[in-house]
Amino acid sequence: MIGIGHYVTVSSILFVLGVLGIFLNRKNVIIILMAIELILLAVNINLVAFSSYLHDLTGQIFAMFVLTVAAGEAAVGLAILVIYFRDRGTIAVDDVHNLKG
Amino acid sequence: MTGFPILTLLLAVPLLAALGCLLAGAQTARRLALAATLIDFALGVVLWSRYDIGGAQWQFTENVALFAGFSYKLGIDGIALLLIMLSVFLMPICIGASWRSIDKRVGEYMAAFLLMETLMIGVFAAQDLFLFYIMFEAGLIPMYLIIGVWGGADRIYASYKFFLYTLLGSVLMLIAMMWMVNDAGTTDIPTLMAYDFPVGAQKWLWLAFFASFAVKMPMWPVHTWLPDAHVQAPTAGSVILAGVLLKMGGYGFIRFSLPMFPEASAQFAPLIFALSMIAVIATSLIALVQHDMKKLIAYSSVAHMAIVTIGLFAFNVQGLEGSMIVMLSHGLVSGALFLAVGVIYDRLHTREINRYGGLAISMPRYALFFMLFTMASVGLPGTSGFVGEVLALTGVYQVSSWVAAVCGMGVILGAAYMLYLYRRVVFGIQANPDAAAMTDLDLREWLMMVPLAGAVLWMGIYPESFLRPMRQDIAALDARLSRARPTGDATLTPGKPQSAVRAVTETGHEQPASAPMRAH
Amino acid sequence: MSWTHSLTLVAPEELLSVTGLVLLLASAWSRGQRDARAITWLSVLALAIAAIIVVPALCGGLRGDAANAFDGLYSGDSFAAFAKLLVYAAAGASLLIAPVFFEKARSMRPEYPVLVLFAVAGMGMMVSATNLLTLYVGLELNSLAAYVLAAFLRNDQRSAEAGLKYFVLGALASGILLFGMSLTYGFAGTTSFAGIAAALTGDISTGALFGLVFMLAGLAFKISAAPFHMWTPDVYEGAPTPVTMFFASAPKVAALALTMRIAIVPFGAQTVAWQQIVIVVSLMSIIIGALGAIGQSNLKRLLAYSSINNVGFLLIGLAAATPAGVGAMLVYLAIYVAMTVGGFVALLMLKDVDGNQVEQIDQIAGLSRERKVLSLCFAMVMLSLAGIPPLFGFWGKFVVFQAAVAADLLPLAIIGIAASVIGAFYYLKVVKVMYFDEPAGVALGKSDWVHQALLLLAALIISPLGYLLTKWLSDLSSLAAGALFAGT
Amino acid sequence: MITVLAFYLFATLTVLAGAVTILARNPVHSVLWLIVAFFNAAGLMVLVGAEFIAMLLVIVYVGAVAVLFLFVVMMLDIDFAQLRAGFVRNFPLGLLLAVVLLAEMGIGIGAWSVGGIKLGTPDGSAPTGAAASNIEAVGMLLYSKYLFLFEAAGVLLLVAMVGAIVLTHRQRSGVRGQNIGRQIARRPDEATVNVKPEVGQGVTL
Amino acid sequence: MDPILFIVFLPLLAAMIAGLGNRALGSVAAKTVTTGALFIACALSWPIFLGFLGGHAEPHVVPVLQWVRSGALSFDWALRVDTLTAVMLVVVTSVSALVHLYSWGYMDEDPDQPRFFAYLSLFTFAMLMLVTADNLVQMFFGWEGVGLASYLLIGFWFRKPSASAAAIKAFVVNRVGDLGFMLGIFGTFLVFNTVSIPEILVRAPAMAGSTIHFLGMQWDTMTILCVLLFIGAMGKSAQLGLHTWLPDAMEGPTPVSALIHAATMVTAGVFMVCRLSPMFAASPTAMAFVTIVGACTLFFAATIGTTQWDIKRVIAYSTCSQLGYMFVAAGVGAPGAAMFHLFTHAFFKALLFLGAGSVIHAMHHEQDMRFYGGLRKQIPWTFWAMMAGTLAITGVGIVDVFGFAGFYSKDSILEAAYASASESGRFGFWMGIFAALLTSFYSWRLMFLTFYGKPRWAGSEHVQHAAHGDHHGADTHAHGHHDDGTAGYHPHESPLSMLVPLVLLSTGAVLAGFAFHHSFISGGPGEFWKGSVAFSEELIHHMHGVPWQVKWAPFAVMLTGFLTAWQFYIRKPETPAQVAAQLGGLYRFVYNKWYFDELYDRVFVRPAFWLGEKFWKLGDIGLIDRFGPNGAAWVVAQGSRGAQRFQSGYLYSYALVMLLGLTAAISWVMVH
Repeated sequence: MIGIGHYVTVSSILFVLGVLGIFLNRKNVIIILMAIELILLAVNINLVAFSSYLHDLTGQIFAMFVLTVAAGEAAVGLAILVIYFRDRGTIAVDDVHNLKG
Repeated sequence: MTGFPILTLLLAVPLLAALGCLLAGAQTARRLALAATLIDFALGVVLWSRYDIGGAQWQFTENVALFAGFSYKLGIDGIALLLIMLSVFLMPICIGASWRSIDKRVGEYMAAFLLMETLMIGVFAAQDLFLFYIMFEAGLIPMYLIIGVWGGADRIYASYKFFLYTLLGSVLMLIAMMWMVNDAGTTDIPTLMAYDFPVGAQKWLWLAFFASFAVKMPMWPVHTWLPDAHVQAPTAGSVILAGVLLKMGGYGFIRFSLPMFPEASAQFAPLIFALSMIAVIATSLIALVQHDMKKLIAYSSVAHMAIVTIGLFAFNVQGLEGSMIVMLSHGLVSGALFLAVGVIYDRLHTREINRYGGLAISMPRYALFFMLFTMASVGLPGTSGFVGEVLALTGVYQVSSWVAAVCGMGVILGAAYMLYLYRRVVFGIQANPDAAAMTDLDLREWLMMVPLAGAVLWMGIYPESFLRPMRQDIAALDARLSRARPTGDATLTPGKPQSAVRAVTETGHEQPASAPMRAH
Repeated sequence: MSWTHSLTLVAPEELLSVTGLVLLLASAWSRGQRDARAITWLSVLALAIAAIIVVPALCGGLRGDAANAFDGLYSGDSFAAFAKLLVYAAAGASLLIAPVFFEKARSMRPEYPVLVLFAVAGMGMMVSATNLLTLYVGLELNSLAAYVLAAFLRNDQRSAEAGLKYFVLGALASGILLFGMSLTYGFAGTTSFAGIAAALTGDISTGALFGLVFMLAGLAFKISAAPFHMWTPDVYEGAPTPVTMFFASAPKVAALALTMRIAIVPFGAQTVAWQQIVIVVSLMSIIIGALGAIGQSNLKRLLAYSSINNVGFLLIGLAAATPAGVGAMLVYLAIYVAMTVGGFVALLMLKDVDGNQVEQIDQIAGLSRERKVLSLCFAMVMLSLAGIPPLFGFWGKFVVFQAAVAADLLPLAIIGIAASVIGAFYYLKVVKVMYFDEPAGVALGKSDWVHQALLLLAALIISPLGYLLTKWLSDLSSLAAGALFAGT
Repeated sequence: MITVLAFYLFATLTVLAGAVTILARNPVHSVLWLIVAFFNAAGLMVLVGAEFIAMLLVIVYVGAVAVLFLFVVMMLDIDFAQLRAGFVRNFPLGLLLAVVLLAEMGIGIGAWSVGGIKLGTPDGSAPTGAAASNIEAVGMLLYSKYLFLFEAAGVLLLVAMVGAIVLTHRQRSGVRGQNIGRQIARRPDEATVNVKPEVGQGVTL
Repeated sequence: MDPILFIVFLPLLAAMIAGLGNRALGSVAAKTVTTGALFIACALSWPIFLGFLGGHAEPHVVPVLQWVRSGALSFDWALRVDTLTAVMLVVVTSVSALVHLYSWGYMDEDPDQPRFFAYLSLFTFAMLMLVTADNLVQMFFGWEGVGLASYLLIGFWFRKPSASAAAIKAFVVNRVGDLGFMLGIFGTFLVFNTVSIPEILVRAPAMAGSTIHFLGMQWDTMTILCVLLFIGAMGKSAQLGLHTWLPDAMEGPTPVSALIHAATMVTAGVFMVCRLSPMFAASPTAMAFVTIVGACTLFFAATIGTTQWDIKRVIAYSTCSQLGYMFVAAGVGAPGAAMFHLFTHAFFKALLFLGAGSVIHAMHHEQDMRFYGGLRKQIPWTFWAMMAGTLAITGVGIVDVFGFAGFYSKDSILEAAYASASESGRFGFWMGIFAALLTSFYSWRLMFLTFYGKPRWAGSEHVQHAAHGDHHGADTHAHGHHDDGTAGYHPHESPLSMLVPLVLLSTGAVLAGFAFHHSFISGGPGEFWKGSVAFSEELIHHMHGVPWQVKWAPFAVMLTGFLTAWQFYIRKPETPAQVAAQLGGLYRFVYNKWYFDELYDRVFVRPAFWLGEKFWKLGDIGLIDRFGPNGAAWVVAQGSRGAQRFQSGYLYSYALVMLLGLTAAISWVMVH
């Protein structure tokens, strides 16, 4: 039988994949944004699974808010990306290091 | 609160004058600063004359509760009284010393000095642990600025070293204070002085306080900020640094470490002794080879302060009183010596000893004062230096003859380096024409030197004036320390006098005339 | 649950949101900088009113059920009120000094005050949150606005990079936080703080602990505590200076207040689990903040490290996990806000004759001879940040360390206070440059009266006169801290 | 049994798609794989009975977010050849950390523990009753207890919108807008001028 | 008011007037004030002395001012008058008054006369404080006060580097002794719980046999106390080991040498041992120590005296040697004899110095005896004064008939040493006899070289300089016609102000022994001393009973010495060089003052500077600063650089650090 553990495992793997996506990537900032979406997805899976196994709807409500926020974040993130690209003409992760020290 | 808040007035006068100086022009600032310090001195005299010797232990107390456990609580005992007197006495002289030599940013300079005065008096008058700490620590800022803004060529390094060294020492003390307050439930210093902390905890508390006071004193090996700070500071800065700031360390020991942690103090006395002995020998030898006048005097300060520490940890009345007198004396003498250096520095703008020589020819009055202060520094009887030194050493001899003997070596070395300095500066021929062209003391300088000289002699000839106010407090401290008093290494083992006497007089049929010379 | 009651309690957020909406509408018709200025002033007015609204809650020591709104989603207790007051003050200051800056950069737009208002509303939710959901929504409301603000100078490469970095790392941090919340939800079965507190007593499962750790990690990012501080210097440097000032003050207060609430209310029974982590984080922040600041030549960056350093000291109070510790943190926060505002206002006042901002340390060499009052205030801010008495910054450190000592955290206190000496080094450096060095003659530009007034106000607070506030501050902070501990 | 199979199918695909998302060299591919991952995740949610969230996930993510991503990827018109491939510095350390984290999460949270996970007990304020459908239950809750947050989420979306506009909206100079009022108000006598050029002089326009 | 107050404080007052007035006051006024004060003091002192001599004066103490009260330790300013003090009073005030007078002439050309006279009076005051001390600390005050005055006067001609160097040396070497003195005071206080001399003396015998810890060792209480105090005396009285400052002190003006480094200050050590004689009596070991040190010194100094060329140095070593005699006396338990020798020595040694000063004055500050010769006719008054002094110091006299001053005192010391019948006393006796031979030799050598033979001053730079100066004056015709060794320079006799003291002191040198030996030693000393010194009646008794060989031995060796000197410097002037060449290394050893200066230079002075340099450069800068503040600063700077490098600016680094933190925290939670 599929238990909550299975879901948590899937979500953990997705979470770690998302995290990996952020710092293994040197190609493109957009990929990083996608990695963030993966993390949020992991959270959502978690929340929904818990909600179901707890027989408590709060988790699902929570997941809705997460979805909402994810959409907003994507919008803002992409907007920032766009102006960054306008200024610099690149979105390679390697190039984002003018501020340091 | 009892009576007129004279201590608050003592604090307020320079503080307000400092604000005034910030806004005033150069000459006005000078006058204002001088007036304020003189008023403070007058107030100090009033304080002294109104101090009831043999009366309550804490007098002129003021207490305004501020908030939970923290209060604006002032009050002095004899020990604090004397140190306050030292501060208010030296301040007008410092202002005088800066009258001409400081010509940039005068208002700020005077403000820094006046602020310094407030804080110094505050340190000695504070009866609340944290009030003390705030005053103690706040003194760093004006001194930092005084060294850094008006100092010599290498002032930045020196000011940093001064600031961070002392800060590191005192922050540890802060933690210890918090622990104490937590444990004893009060910030009241008199209460804490009678509070018995657990012996196990005393050790750590003592070490934390030691970290602060040892740096401030300064004790070997945390003394290296002092020569740098002194050399770079302007004359008046050196005077106040040597004259009063170093005394805060000794005051700390006498006010906190000893009465609050008697057992730990006894336990760590060997450490103090060891460091002091090294300090006396090492820094005296270092002073011997200096080419810079101020550095030499700075190193001599370290050696003198070592005498203070050994006296304090001798755990007896002579040691304690001696240390106090050494502190007062050193405040006057080293201040005067820095002033003496400043006088010729103002003329020639170098502290290099070799650039001078033969000053006795063109500056006889200067030579006379310099000689007096040199001798006081050396500890010549009749000057203040002697009384303190002899008491402190007497005190410590009862605990350890080794310490007394080794620190006594400082007496020899002290004579060597001071006289060597004096010889190179004042004696000899006038090798340098510009040094030869220097004029003797003018009225302003003379007015600065004379009170110092008078005080040095007064303290040397009739120290009772200074011993009396603190006698009762020292006795109380001594009583408090008695339970932890270590046994001295110079204990007497009674023998059989009769046989020995016979040995002496075996050639005679009569007792030698050891007899009675009681002439009274 | 009465809606009226709840709506009364959330009045500040309502006010700010509605004002934000109205001003947003107004901005659609606004033309030019004068209108933007007017909108800014109106926003400040809204903040002031909001502040007045929360005062009764603070002074009344509102707590428990009386403060509860929306069935445990939100608490308008005195703790929240205290934090909100600080947030409003900091935000108001950031708004007041913004027009001059952005006008010079030719990018003054009315959206700036609006976004700040929304961010402040989000912070209000954060500090009042008694439910993970409220917490999340408030946090993200704040964060989204903050991302935009960081990149507000969209034609400035540095600003854009700051926005990008802040966004990416912030999103990662909120992902971590969220994951922690999901775990907590799962293992506690509820998202309400009180419920979590009730569920997580005694020995709890490792999963719940993981939830706790993930949440703390996410929050550590928001308060820029080491090792989650890495974004701070870059973002502070890149973001427009008024925004940096805003970041360094308001969200920090909110996030810290939130952290306190999380640590004390839902995880109050698990103090042992997080105390050690907080101690380590605190010490790392102090040391890394101090070390990082030393080598800086940019004042904004220096202040960024300083804020990391200060967070370390603040966390010492949290590590104590006592009402005294929390009260101490609140006191520290209040002083910190004054110091930060003072520091950044002074920084903004450093302009060359053409009105360009001066940010490099060597450019303010010898400033004390050219601009006496400004450099005096700046020096006071610096020494106060270093915690040198008698400046008021000392008091903040003092109460925090006192709380730590009272909680028997002696090693933490000793290491922390010793590390503060390292910190003193770079604060002194600024003073040294201004006072000891030969004048560079760069920062000669004049400032308007708003800056001067703000700076003087801040200087007044951090001057020894600030000690007059101590009684008042400690009373209020203990009221506020009491509200936090009311349930436990 | 079918649920088990379905779970493993969806789970495997979700994870695989997620992995490819972050590994794909072409961002467009990444976006598409992300969509795959979302679909499968939605499937997982359906399996536990959260149909509404699952649908929402598809609609919001696939319908809006992913499209937005695609749009931006296309808009930025990045020369993919220039994007450097390969891995960052400290890659082994990062990978190790990730593996350790995953392992710890697995062990710590107890995913593989024998007796399953001991979850908390809900307070019963939001039960998933059989009385109402999932969407109905969610709606009831959202518009009552969480109304405040719902409104706040609205503000949040507004902020996102305002933010995006503030950042990206440019008033292009040099673009000639249409001013209808002026167009309409224009009369021939204002628009035309009669000139009589002299021979050989031409007209100055 | 008690006259003692005037005696002591008039010189102080005079010193202050002259010193503070300095050039403004003018030299004549300064001289008058100081000299006047001293003569008044002297005039007041003699009645006191005579009172004790007559046996009708009683010891008493005049309190002046409270000084220090600290717990059990208390001491005041008080003036004690008893026989011992009275003896010192006359010695000090008389010699001082005469030296003041003498200086009118001697220092006539010096521009700094007020300062000089102020110093002289200051010295007198300090010395009087010393001898009237009622407690050890006041004695120490006087002790250091005379040290200060000595320092100032040695360095009076401060333009001369050698003078200021000698001044420092005198002060510092004395300080070494003073350390011993101070430790002695501390120990005394520890043992007796008081520093009042009478009380100590009363309680000293009871302490005999007890032991005390000092520097980690167990000592006999009285021995260690006495030895420590005696170390102080060794410093002040220039005893072997701590004597090196005395010859150098001759850099000071000659009146100073006469007053301080012959008659008064250097005898302070002897005075102290006599004052504390009951204490010393309680420790035979300490007594033996005193005797042996004294004996060694008297021998050692006498050997050096035979080889020196500088007239003042010869007398200085002679002083050193005579002080040795006094210590031998004190050490064998005859402080009366010691004090008597002190008394007579003050007269004849001051005389010798002042005479030498007169010679030097005549020879334009030439001090090398090789450039003297045949002066007897040029300066007859000086010659006769010196002759009186020489007769006194060599102890010329016929037993039981008459002798010059030194005859009585020195002989009584030798008798006492012999009579004490202890090992150390015997040692002292033989050393004393041998040194008496040397004394006679070098004293006559001085006389012969200076006053006999042919003039040799043509080679002297000082004289040439003076003569050259003269040629510009009236005496131009005499230029270049002098090949008699005079280079045309004719020494002149000193002025009256210098001769009067010479005459008066000569009287003392001739008569002092004869006049007072009865009171001091031979007859009824108990009545005279009235318990102010401790001595053994037994010993006095034994002294009378020594064999005739012992009584005549000094006379014999004196004669031998005289004849040898005559042989060497009158009859066959080439002998000394031959002898010196024959002795070779031994001669050089003695001539170079046993290499003490070189030894100390190597062992103390240079190592001190070397150590100072090392402590400074290696210790303070190299270790403490380097590893302390600068090291910490370096560590912080490195840390700061590291922190900055860490802050690389790359997103993935930041994310990695966050992950690192997260994983660490998770791991920590797992472990716990």
